[in-house]
Amino acid sequence: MPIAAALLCVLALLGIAAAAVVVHRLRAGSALVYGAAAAVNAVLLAIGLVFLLRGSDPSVTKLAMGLPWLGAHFRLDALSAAFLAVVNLGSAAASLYAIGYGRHEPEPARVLPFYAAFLAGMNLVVLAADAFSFLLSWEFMSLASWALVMSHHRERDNAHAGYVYIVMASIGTIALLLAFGLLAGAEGAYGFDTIRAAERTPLLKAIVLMLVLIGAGSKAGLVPLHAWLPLAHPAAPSHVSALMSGVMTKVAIYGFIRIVFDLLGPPEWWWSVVVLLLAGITAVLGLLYALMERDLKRLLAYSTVENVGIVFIGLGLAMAFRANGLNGAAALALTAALLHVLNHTLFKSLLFFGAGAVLGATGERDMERLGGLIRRMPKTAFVFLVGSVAISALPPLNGFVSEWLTFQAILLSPQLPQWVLKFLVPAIGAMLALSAALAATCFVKAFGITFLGRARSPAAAEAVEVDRWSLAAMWGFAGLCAVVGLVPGLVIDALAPAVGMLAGARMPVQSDVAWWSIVPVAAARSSYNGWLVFVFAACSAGLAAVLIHRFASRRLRRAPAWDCGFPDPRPATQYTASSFAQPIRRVFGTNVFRARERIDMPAPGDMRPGRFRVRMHDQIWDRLYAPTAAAVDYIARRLNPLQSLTIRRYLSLVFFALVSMLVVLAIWR
Amino acid sequence: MSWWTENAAALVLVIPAIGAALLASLPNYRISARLNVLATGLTLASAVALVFGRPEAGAYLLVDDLNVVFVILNAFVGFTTSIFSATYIAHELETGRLTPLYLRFYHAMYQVLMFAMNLALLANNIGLMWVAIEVSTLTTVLMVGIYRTPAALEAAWKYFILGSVGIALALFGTIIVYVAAQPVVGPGLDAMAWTNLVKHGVAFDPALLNLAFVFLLLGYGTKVGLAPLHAWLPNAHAEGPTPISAVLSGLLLNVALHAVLRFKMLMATNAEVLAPGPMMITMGLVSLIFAAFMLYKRRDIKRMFAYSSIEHMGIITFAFGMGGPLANFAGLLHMTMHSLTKSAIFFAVGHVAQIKGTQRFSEIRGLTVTHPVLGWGLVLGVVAIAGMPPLGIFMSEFLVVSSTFARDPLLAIPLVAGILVSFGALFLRVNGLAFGEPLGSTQPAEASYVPLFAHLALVAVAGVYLPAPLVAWFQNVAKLLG
Amino acid sequence: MGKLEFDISHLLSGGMVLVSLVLLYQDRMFAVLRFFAGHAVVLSFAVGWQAFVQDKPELYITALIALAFKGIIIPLALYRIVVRLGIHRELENVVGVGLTMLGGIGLIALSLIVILPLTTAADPYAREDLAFALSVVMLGLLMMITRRNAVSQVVGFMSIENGLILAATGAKGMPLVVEISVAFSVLIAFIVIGVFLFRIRERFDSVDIGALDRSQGDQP
Amino acid sequence: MALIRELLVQGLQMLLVLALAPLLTGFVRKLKARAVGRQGPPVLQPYRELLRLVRKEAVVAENASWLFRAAPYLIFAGIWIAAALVPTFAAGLVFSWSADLIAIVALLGSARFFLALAGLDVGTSFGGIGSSREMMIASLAEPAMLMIVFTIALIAGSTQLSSVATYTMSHEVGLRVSLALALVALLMVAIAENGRIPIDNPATHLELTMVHEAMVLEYSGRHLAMIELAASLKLLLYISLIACIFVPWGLAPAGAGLGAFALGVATYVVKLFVGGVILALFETAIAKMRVFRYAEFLGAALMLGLLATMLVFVSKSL
Repeated sequence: MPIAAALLCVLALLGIAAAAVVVHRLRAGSALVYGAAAAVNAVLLAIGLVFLLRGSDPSVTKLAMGLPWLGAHFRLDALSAAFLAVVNLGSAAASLYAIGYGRHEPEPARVLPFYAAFLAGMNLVVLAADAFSFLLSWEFMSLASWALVMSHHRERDNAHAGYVYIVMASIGTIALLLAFGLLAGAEGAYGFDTIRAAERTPLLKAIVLMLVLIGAGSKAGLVPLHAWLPLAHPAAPSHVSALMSGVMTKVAIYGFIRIVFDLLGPPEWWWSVVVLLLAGITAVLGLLYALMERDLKRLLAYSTVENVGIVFIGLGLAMAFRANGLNGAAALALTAALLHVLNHTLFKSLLFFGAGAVLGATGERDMERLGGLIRRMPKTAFVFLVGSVAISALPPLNGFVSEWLTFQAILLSPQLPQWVLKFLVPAIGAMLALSAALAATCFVKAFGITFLGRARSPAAAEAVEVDRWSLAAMWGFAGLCAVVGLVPGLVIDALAPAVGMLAGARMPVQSDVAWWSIVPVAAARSSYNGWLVFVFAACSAGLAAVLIHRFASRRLRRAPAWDCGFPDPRPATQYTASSFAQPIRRVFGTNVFRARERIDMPAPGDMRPGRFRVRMHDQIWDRLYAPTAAAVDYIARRLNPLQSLTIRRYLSLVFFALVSMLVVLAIWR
Repeated sequence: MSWWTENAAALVLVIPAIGAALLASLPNYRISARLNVLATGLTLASAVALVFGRPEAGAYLLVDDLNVVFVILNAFVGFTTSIFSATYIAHELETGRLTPLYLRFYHAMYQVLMFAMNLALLANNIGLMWVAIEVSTLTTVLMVGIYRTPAALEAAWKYFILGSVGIALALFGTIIVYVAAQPVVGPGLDAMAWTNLVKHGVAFDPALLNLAFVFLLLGYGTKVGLAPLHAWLPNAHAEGPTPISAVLSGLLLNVALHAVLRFKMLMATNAEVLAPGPMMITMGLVSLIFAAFMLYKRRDIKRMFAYSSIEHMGIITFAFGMGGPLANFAGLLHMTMHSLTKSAIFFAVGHVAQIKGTQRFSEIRGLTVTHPVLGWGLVLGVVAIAGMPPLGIFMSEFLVVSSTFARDPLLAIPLVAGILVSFGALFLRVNGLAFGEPLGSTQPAEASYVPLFAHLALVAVAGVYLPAPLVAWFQNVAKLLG
Repeated sequence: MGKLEFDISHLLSGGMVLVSLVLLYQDRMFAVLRFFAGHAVVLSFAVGWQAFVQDKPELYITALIALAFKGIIIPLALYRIVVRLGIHRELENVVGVGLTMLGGIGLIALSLIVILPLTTAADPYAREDLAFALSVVMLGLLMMITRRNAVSQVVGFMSIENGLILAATGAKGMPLVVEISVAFSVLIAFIVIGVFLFRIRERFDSVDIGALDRSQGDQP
Repeated sequence: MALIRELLVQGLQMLLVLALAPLLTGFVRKLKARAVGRQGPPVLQPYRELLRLVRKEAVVAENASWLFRAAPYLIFAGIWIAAALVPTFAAGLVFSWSADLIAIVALLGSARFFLALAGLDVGTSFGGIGSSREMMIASLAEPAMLMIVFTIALIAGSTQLSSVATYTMSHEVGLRVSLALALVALLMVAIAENGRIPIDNPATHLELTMVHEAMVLEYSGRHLAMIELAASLKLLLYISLIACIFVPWGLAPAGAGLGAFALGVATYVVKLFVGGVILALFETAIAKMRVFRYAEFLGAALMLGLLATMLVFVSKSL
């Protein structure tokens, strides 16, 4: 009974959390906790994988908990299994990484218990099968992660981050709560199976969709609800950042898929318009934000926003196709989305691990004070490079495969009857392409400024390579990025049951295609073979190198940099993160960020240094969040005098309440 | 045992009465603190006994599903609070804010309050109930004023004036109910007994019932702390001794609410009367939203949590106003959870205020660093009161919001807005209190953690698991409330 | 009950409403006290008459209490307080007397309207009595919120009680009236207010609630 | 047997592009020189330069990392593979299905990724300028390119170049507005991607507007040779891409006889010749732009591509 096993594992995680409250005092305490967590995650991962590969039937259970008359329902079906696998893959790596990284933690007591609780919460969300347990786990997850964000609470920004996060999280939860309220109806039929069975009016379904977009979207980081994400994810310890960015957003996506594709019933075609637009904007904006960042972890957080956008593009396409009964195409789009979910978990966790390693080694998150680390910490640099290539959607790594599949799905859009979609989808494709290209730029910047060039600060100059555990986790994920990129067919087939259950169809079986290439629709139409491309490239590169070294010169002389004859030893003369982003800022920033550059160039003969300053505004924050906060504050201020009136005035309040009620009574009939 | 159960109802009243008498005559405050705990403990025991066997309704006393919930809750919180108050009061004596003489008075009054509240809950007679609530008001007035600082006196005075006006309105309502009942039931005590009222409610004059309900809602609503009748509540909570704040928030509000519910039940029996629902919903929403915004500008911890009590009373009233099995169940659950959580919070806050020597937010920071247990206890309490899982209030808010939105979306919107706004305020404050660079005294706390964590544990368990009998019982009451 | 009895009780309770109005009209402290005493006396007559009509002897006690306490003792006590605090001159109303009177009339009208829909099946006296009692209560409340001075607010409050007791006695065969009246008048009017005035006096030499409101616990 | 033959053809193609690339470059240079009335270097000059470079010792900055030395080979490999996957003289090559047009574009992207990193590696100001501008251009050019891919894929119903070519040949596609737009856009992208005038000037040094040259400033010897070779391969790739999509006639169909292949090669060389001439004339005709006008140039390409995609539906629906 897999579900029982899974629940036992979750129980174990909760046990670990409880134990951590005392264990953290031991010297090996954190290693112990993380080790145990990693083990449990591995078991859960195995459960999920076995379930998927065996393609077993849903396994259900009901505990005498939660809503008394309903009980807590848990269900492991293909979708949950897929996400169970993803979640625990990420968690296992994070725990492994943390065995080493956790040593840097100044106050383990503030991390360990919540870490395990957080893991438990995420797993429960994926397993829950009634509205109450789902929301309970969902909010529990938010709460635990909030505590983790607050774990370094002495930095002022973190307090702010934690506050914004928890408020946004509760807004999201409330939205989901309302959605479930509609789904369950006035009698409160909260079980997923009953919800699934019920019939609904289009209007009601539309409202639910919007609420879910707010609820799940805010957690996943859809623009404009993403504001908390770049604040909160970096604030946590790096392995937690990896979890939040790489895994928790996936749980949010799971919530969206579960409700919209599974519970809500067949979609309307126009839903996909909303989702696609949001997704496209998210993908592009997320990356533009990332490009403007100079804080490595915030850059990664923003790029999470972008990748969520890509996943939602896939989901939107799936909706569009599903609504028009094009199940095959829907299956393709959904597979692309799910595959990208996995991929993003892999490379985003990997990158956050890398950023954590850098942070641990130099104490710096600001790229302007890093540089040249490829020489100080080569292994980290290499895995970070792998992650960067992968996330930039470049062959032959995994990021490319999922985006390629998404493009293939977009290319099926002519089959859609609705004109709006016919025209919208290619535009979305353009946005996707733009975001992919910008991603490459962004990660050239991230890797180039952080690891290449010359050290911009003493801390960066004295950095040392990280410990074995962290490296093990990073190597593992780098390897997986390669594997998924080279033989994606296996993963696609593994995801097939989940896709089949939602899209009503599945992609053609990939594992028996010749040479293990992937053929989404038909061989004549399009195909891609990762490992072949890789082998070709490797061979030709190797061949070229060998030939040249063998038959031509192999001599190498080290000399000072040439730099067109004007070499300058000062690291300050290098390109910085912000100067690297300057062309893009010129192109997009002026409108998107109202970026204004102020140059103060001293007159000739004047000895003071020239100054160059750029001011940028996060317009979404300025126009959406700040006014809301201001409004609440305003009302609060206007109401405040009400608590220092004289007794007589209070009595008058009572009096008027009484009189008005009597008047109501009088005019009632 | 059987004897115990038979006379449980009487014991719940007699024990506090005797306790009061003893404590009034005992000079030694240490013994009296212990005696206080003992008395409340015995009360709790006999209250629990009510579960196993309950006497049939007499002319004056009535034990039914509805009030058993309240009585037990009352006895339990009273008991834990007395434990807390033992340590708290000792500290107050050291700092010289209270003299032994006042302590004697305090303990006696504590028992009187217990007695009055239990009587108000158990009374089978609307007149008797009114008298009991009146007495509870007076005792709390005296306890709020016990520090005799200008602020305390002002608070007590405010509380006293507004409370007695409310009480007067309630009495007028009671009289009208009698006038309505008397032609049907016949003159005399019978016309004031619940059992008869509910039985013959059908035949009563609807116009009279309507009028009565207006007065009763406003009268007892003042004690419940519904806006705009709430004015006394924040000051009374902020200026009185913390155990009293805990009892006020945790119990007295419930007692008043219980009265309102009783009359709602009466209204429910009669078809022609205009539904009490809309009135309660309106007042509930007003209180919720008003309190939610008032939470922001608070500078005083206890005052802020007082406003949060107003907010939650608003939610509860709203839930009962919505009616229906789900909402009523949620209302009862929310009430129980709120009593436990809020009193727990006040326990924590009390100790914090004693350690730091101030109640101002601006002078307290980083509690989780300086006093981890207390700090995390407070955080947990706030998390619970904010309606976060896996704690009890989440379940009730889940039920209220979802069912309301399904039934009447437009009502759910202000409800949700209020909840969110208050949520924001609570976390804004707890961020400041519990985290950041520590500020203020770091002397170790000699606190009694048992009551605090006992409450929180109960709330946490209730969040994920409610025992079947309790559920059956709540559902039964929910049915009664219609 | 017969015509005459009805008319007399009607007259008496109506008289209370009248006195409340007059009370509302006063702008001199001593006058307020005097008329309050009158209020209580009328009440005691009304109650006594009810005791006679419904022949419930215990109501005589209520009447007696009303007469003794509210008619004599409390006015005297308040009188002494006023003298001691030297506040007999100023008695500032919040709104003009004229407006207050208008409000009072409006309230009476409202209470009549509210009582009107009562089914005539209900005992006619109960209707009248309730209407008048309600008016008295409302007027008392109005007095409380239109006076800035604590003593006159206390007076207003006690006139509310008078209204209540009028209603209670009007309700045929209502038990506990005596207890309630005792509880009320003795407990509230005397002890607690006494205690408070005492403390208040020793803290801020005035009973003006404005002074009380000086220390707003939560203000900066 | 058949497989081996297929493999041979594939290998032939790889060698062919490798062999022709420098020639094309030299040819264009020569032509440009002539167009402005200079003598110009001999057509075979690029081969000589490559030979000279590989023989020289490589001078590498002290703080250059392994990435700096590995990059040239990776770049070369990426572009070579991409070039080898574009049908030049024969359609339906044995490995053509291992990557479709999107993948080819992405492969070029990987090459550029490493080039830009290499530019940053030594930590000089020029390298930085080059990389950041290169990436900016790319991030505008790639979407445009993908729009073109969409247009073609929507018309031909495939992103597989062989299928596209065969489709263009077999069907009577006719003159489609969208195809025309796509062609123009593709030309613009090709110019940008290859760093030709008006975007970049392959013949400059020490000019603050240079992009590609600034990036590779630190390279010398064999590394530089690799990069130069890769650059000319890229130029070849784009011309043969345009040829394969828009004028596929002459391509030998899958599994054709030797004669067909010969014909294919011949036509291919002709196509390259024509492409080179056009490019040379175009370059001499116009002047280079300011850096921040690139955005408009490429934005126009993107818009054209998008317009082309939209028009596909219209013309289809007609």
